[in-house]
Amino acid sequence: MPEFAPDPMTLAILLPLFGAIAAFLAPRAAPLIGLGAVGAMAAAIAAVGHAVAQAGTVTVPLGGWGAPLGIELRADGLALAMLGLTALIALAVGLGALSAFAGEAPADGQPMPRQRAFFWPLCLLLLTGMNGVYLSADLFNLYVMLEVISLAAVGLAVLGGTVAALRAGLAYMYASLLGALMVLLGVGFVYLQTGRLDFAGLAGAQGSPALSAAFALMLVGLALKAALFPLHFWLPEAHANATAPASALLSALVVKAGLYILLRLAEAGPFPGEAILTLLGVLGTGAVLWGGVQALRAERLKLLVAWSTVAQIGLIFVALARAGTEGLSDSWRAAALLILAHAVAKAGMFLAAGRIKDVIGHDRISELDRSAVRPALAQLAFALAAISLIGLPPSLGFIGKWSLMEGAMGAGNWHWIAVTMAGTLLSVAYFSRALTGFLRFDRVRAPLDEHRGWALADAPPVVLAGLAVGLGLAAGPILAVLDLGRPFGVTP
Amino acid sequence: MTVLLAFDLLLAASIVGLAAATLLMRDAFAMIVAFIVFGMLMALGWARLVAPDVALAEVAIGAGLSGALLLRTLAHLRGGSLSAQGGASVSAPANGATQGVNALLAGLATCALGLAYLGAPQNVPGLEAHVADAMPESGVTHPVTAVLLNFRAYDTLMEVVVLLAAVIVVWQVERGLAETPAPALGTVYQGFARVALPVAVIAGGYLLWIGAEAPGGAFQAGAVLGAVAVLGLLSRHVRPAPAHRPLARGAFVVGTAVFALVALGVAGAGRVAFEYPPAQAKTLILLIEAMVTISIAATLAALFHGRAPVAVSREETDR
Amino acid sequence: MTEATIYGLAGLAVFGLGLMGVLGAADRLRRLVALNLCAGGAAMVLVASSWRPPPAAPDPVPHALVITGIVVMVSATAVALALIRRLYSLETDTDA
Amino acid sequence: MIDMPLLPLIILLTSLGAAPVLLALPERSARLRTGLNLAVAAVKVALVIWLAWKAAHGVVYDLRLSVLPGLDLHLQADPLALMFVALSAVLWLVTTIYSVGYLERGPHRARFFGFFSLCVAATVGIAMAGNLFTFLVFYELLTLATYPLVIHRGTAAALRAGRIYLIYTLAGGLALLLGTLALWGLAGTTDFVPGGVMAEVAAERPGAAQALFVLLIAALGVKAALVPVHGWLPIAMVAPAPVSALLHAVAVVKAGAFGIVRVVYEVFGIDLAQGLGVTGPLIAVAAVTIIYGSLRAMAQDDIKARLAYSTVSQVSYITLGVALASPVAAIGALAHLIHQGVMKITMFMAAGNLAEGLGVKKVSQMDGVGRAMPGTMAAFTLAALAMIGLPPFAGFISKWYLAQGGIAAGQDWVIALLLGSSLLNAAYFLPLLHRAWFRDATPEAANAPARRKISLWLAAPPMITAGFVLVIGVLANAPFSPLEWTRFIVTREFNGGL
Repeated sequence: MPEFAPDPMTLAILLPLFGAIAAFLAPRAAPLIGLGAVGAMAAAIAAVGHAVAQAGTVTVPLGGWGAPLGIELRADGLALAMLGLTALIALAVGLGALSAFAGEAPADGQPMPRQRAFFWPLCLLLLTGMNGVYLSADLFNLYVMLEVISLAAVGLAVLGGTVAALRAGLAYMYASLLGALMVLLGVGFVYLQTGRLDFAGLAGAQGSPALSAAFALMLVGLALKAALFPLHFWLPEAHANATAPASALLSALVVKAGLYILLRLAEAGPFPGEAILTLLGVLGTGAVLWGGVQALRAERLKLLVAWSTVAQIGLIFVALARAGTEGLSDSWRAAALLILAHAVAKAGMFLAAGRIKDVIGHDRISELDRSAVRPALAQLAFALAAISLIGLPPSLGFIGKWSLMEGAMGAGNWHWIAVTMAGTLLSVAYFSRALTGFLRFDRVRAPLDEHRGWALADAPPVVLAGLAVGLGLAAGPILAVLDLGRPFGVTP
Repeated sequence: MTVLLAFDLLLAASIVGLAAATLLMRDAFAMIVAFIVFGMLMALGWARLVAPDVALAEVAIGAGLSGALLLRTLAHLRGGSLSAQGGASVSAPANGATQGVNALLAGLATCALGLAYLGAPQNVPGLEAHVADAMPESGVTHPVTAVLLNFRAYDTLMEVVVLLAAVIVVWQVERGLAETPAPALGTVYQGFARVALPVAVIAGGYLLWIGAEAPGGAFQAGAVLGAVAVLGLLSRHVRPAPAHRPLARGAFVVGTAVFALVALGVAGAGRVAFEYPPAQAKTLILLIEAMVTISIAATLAALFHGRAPVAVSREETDR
Repeated sequence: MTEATIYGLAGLAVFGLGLMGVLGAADRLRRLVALNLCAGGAAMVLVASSWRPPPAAPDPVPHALVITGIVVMVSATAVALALIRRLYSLETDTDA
Repeated sequence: MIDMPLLPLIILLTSLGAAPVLLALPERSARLRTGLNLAVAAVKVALVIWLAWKAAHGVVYDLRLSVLPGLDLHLQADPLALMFVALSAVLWLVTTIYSVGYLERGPHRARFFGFFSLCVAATVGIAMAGNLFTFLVFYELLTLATYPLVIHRGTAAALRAGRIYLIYTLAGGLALLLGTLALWGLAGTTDFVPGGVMAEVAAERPGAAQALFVLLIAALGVKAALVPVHGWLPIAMVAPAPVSALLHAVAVVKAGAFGIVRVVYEVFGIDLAQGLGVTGPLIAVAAVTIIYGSLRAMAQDDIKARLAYSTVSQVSYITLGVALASPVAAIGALAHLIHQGVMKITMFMAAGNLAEGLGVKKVSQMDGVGRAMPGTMAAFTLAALAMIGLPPFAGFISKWYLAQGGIAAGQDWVIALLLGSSLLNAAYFLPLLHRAWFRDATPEAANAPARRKISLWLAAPPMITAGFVLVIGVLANAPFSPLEWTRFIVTREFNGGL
């Protein structure tokens, strides 16, 4: 796009990078720099949106070489939706982090508290990686971006510095690294077969053993990163033990990177056939059930929320694999809607859970109803987010589930509808454990103080959770955005 | 030909054997040494595959620096010494059945991948023709450097970002960590270091310069300079202090910052990001390489040193 | 049988061994070394894919990719090691 | 009069918009809350009157928002919708007044009124839903909004009741979701159209159509408390009195019954339903529910439990009338939807006054309460007599039309059913009235100090609604009476059918 100088896609990736550098150099000004960088990134993304709305698909041949020699950035409706989602979540989590990490400002010469000093550089590096993933049209570049995300995400996961967080963080690091290396070897196999690294090269390739091996490797690697059952083992502890803003970023955005790349692979290549799709659906079912059961058994609120991520990811895989008569060219919309819905709701829910933990002083589910202090707004946000995650109307989660079930029904696959229903019932059961704790009062000894601690920190979770519910009404425009540039080569 | 073939087979077998040995060594120190030797042999194999740049990078970074990092950590875990103390050296492996299942799974996967590899078409043309066509406009004459700093410069920028992310995370994780006795060098090595340091600096500069035309370049040069810094740390020629922190931060980011600024700066007037004007391509690439070399060297040294420099007196309050 | 085949298969074997190590290792350090083996194996496959029968020069693109991969891997290794060191300190502190 | 295309949306938004404001108001701003509540409720009644005036002149508002391709959120103010909207708007106003008095100085008032408002918004949405999809959206919203009201007291018992309520209603909601999906898949639309949209499907796949009918009725039957899925209703009466009043009269059970009306008339069409042979079983279920509810009511000593089982029985009149497939029975059914609401709300508010003022919660404690609280008991008595079906009160009118409809449909046994039910009604209501008016208070009750002074906020609402019971019965043939309005609706519904 020579008329832009420099083009907005590159800016969407590099602006957070500059922000990260600045925040690292000047820790004291980090929150200000961070929010500024996120704002600038959002502006760049808006410009990308403008270009995509005009042209459908836009590409930038970085270095002027063009594929296959150079790396191309590419944006279409799907990428745009993810970029917008990332900007939204980053803004909300950033605002939430302001108060979550606010403490006494250190005196001159004293080092900043660890969390305040390091949250922003890592968060901004994470955003660089996320945007890079959405916009990349090159397999090896995706691997590098995944590593940027991995390192930043691990840094965020261990920000709390507790033993539990560090243990979980190390397990996360190993899982993430192994997943990335599998992707790398998969990329090697692709190069062996096609001699190219860009998506376009995949599209033209004939099926072959080497390509099957490549897909198998990338599939397993990405499933590990996206925490698809039974490769989810690293997720619950890592997400539950991180500090709330970090958990929000990890669950809303980071796991989506793997899912997004899978979607892109499915779009570009001769994707493995029906049997693999069924396998994905079955594993997704396993995730829905196992995640649900574990969430029922979780003793802490944040762990419950983390297990629900496992279940919800499973549902997204079920949608991807099974929601449509036309296969992937149909089902990707349901998957995309569920990805967006889960991201917004889960970010709001983690921020709310963090706030509840801050106000009450713990997050043991069995003792939530003993507290005389009730963070009313955070609880409301939690409940709203739960509505969307359960999939009750008119939330975005409901729309996602609806399109999943509609597609499955069209294809006559009633068993996938049964899976969705079972997942819904399980999610009602586990979320109502928390909600009941919020609403029960007869175990409180001290006088109630429901409204103490209204603060700016309540705003981000409430807004996110409200959006998770309200965006269902905007499903039409969201789908219109997703279809820009006709991902998966189909006209709606 | 047959002699070379036999050599290749032997070398490949040794590489695999060392990899297995790495996993089987009971003592952690022996494991790390086996890993380093494995890296050296792998580099030799890559030299046989006519990939000298990669071999250099592997020796310097993959085997060399990774090995140093592993050894330093082992020393930390063993309270300053590298030799095993009592039974704490290696934890017991998982039980036999689990190991068996793992071996079976990994073995099956490997066999499947091997079959797929053998089934892959031989001699599919890669991108070498494209590279050859574009070389005249790249600003450099060495193809690998052209790919790294021009054709796929975006990847390389992100690779430097990964390094930056690593050092940020390491600083964050190790903040307030108590000082452990870093393995100090004996007097003989002290003397060696005194001689080696200047030589290595010169070698690093040379590698950077030569990278434009021959194997070498920013990463190898950065690794060598990083190794210099590591030696400096070990021989106590360099003692990190809080006052160094801003300088260190600057050194970490300068490569990324300059690289990204140049990438954006060249955009406009019909050019996209990373599209250097042909006339200035060589200058810009050299500038980027120099800055990236500084960052790599500083970052690798910092990764070895671990935590951010902290004054001894403040350690307790910081914890 | 060409050089590419020999080293490519060796790379796969190393990757497989690394995979086994990652799955089976009980020790943090060993698991990390096993991951490094995986990386080495994957890199070897890529380098092997770049080889061309002499006198043709090898394809430079995989070389660049592998150099990038090596730097990425050392970064990841350093982070994992920092976590290991920190955990060790915290755990011994609690034990004491 | 100026035209206002967004009127249905505005009516919906009055209570939907008030909810978050009420939730966010600090606990202590009682006056502001009361003022806002009453103002919104009054505005709503005014808007509904305006809407009714337009509707009577044949204007049907129609609003759509596309959610997924081909699938709209659809609000439509047809006469049937309007009937239900009017009922909820009027009774909401009355119940709001009552709640203000009831919850004076109670805890969590912000929460209560917020969800109360949301609950009414959901009811209005259900009423005006122009397709099953929209209906489903508000049906689930209703579940969510009523749950916090049911467990308002926050005790273990309340939470247990809430859990049971949630299990029933969410299971019903899931079934409705499945039914909506199936309808969408089979018929390609979920629109409510007089005469139904299932004709083609039924011709091709009668089995599927029958299964869908069963699924949808079962889903709606949960909220309409049809036997055997009525179990939640008696348990949910742990809720505060105004909540019970609203649940039984307007919101939840009526939403279920109203949904059955929509499904039978406007998804399947009554002819088609008859042709599929599914109305017969529905009549049977309704008949069983009517008798079973009455029998169980007789055995209850707790006043609210007795009223709850009475609701189980009475709401099934609506289902019965709908399934009878005669226009006259339909008039009876729809009129009963309103009549039962007004009667039952009166009785629940009166029961709440007894509990608050005298601590009387059981039938066996009711001796002599007529003298202690004459106004409240007069209202209760009037409603009970109407419920039994004495002329000229409201209950008589609906029973009369139902019986006529039964004859017209060739189902003469319906008369026997209605007579039997009326006898049972008398059997469980008359002893209450007898104790209240003709027995002396037990000594300990007579000496017990009044628990709480019954303010005008509490005393007036049941008397007002008792007045409605009288008026809509006596003036049944006046223009704009519920009966007249239902005649208007039924001519519309049966235009294509009969």
